[in-house]
Amino acid sequence: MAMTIEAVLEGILFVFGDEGASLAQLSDAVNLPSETVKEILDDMANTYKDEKRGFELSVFNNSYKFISKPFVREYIQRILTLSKTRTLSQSALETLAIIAYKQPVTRIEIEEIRGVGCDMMLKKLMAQDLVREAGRAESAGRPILYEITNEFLDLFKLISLDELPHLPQYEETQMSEQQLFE
Amino acid sequence: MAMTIEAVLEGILFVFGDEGASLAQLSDAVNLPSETVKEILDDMANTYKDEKRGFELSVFNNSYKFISKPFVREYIQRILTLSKTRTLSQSALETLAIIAYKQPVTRIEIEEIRGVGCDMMLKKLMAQDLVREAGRAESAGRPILYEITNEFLDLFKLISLDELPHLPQYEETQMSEQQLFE
Amino acid sequence: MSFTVNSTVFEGPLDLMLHLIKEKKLDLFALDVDVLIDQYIAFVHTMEKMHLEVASEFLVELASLTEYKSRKCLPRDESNLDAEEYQKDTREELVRRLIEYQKFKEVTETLQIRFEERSMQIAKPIDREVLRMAEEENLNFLQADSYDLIKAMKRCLQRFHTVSNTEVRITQRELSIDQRTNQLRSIIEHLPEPFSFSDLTADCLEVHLVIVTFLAVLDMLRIQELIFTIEDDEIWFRRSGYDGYDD
Repeated sequence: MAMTIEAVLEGILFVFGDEGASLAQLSDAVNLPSETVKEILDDMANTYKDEKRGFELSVFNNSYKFISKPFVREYIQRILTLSKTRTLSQSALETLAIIAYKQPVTRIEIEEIRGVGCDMMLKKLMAQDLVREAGRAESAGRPILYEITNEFLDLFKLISLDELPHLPQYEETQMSEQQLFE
Repeated sequence: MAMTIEAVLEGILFVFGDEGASLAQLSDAVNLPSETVKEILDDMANTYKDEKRGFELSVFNNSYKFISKPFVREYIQRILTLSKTRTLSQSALETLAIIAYKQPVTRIEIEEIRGVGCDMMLKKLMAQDLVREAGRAESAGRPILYEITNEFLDLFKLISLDELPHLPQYEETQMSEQQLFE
Repeated sequence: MSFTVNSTVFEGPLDLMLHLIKEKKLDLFALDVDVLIDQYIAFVHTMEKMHLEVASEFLVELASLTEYKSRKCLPRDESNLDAEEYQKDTREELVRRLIEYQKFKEVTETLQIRFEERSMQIAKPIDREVLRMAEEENLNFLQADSYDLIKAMKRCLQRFHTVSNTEVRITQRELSIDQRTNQLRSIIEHLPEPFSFSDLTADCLEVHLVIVTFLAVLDMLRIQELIFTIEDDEIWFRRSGYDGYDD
């Protein structure tokens, strides 16, 4: 049967489903340098943007997987009850945001910013595989450091942490506006 | 987002994976007569024959599903053999998880939840001392019951099974209670 | 003073303060700390009067703000600049914390949108074929923690959930033995021989379907499409090579 590298990569990613595959695994499988494979995957990702396609290629931290396009969900719900989508509380989101921007970060540092204890919350986020331990800080008591996981990147559609929206820097800008109008 | 009926059908079939969907379900979902949907699917089936595609549309008994093209299998095998991935142990983990959460449990019960046979897997897990037999069920045929071992607890750094993270359903209710009282 | 919100909606004292700043139209960047502190103290006291349970974080903050206020009321000792320093530091520190927290709250809104978008999108479960292939591989490297376990369990349940929903529709239509026989023929096509009865009922989630499957298998044995052997308490089937059709 005639086939191309694209077809092989598409086939692998299709079969692996929610497990996804890493760039390293994919290049091993097709025996090509990872740069080449990455280029092919980038091109593929573009072709899935076509309006005739029902799924797309999601990329995070050099891992790839196919996910359905957002509009598909409501059609599926007409024929099958989907399990409720995961929800994250405001406190969970805040804690995740702080870890993502400050990582690796200790519990105390998170609590200082939020102004509330977050021991339970950290445990919960770890159980959900959104946060993991990342060694210990050098400071007194050698507290545990936390960082976010690939699962986090996937859940927020981030290719990498560099993609996080910039933290607002309003001290300077707003301040100067303020001064202007004073 | 722009989309076509093809995209919706492709998306649904993608999510259903190896379960597939019947023509009746698909027509229900897109709210079109089954003849129309069948025509669209036939056209789609043709486009997947392209050498750039890694999977194709299989039709059986008015049931449709995507399956990877035959040449993909050897690449999958290569990934499984080459890289010691999480996927490799996925099977083992699923089987262990079901036993740990539902023990004592019969093979049939495990297979019902996993949807895959696990005769071989059980033998392997027993050979590794992670699972052991725990008598027989009272039900018809008196099937063998399985439970996890102390080695299992060791491997997962658990003191007892009570320490296992809560199952998602429980977590859901806990989360909402949590939100209420936070 | 009337409050339309209760304490449970606030993530903590800083969150409450940001709410008060917004509600009282104070300017976060040129903050009149004294007004904010009065508002905060009043709010927490009202919560207590209404016998609402006030989380300890709110009270800790209340204590330090009250201290700040009372020190300010003390007659000023001209020779001692410490008091003034203390007030300035406390004020600056409070504003700094509020601004820092506000930044994260703002960014959380963006994350929330991304999260909602992504949660509309579904990945397909891993192919059972891969799980089957993986089963052949060795397990010696099995390395995992309890979180891996719950992830595995979740995955199973999710798949189980999808299957049970599709199956419900099928069973509602009351599969006939003939229909099930046809289904079995396609199932058997993908099964390595010999296969067991449980392999044939792997997709059955209702007793009814198991019984229909059993009857269908009996029928397939009768027309010699399948042959069977018994080993280790398990009935094993093979295809006979005969296609089972009468004509």
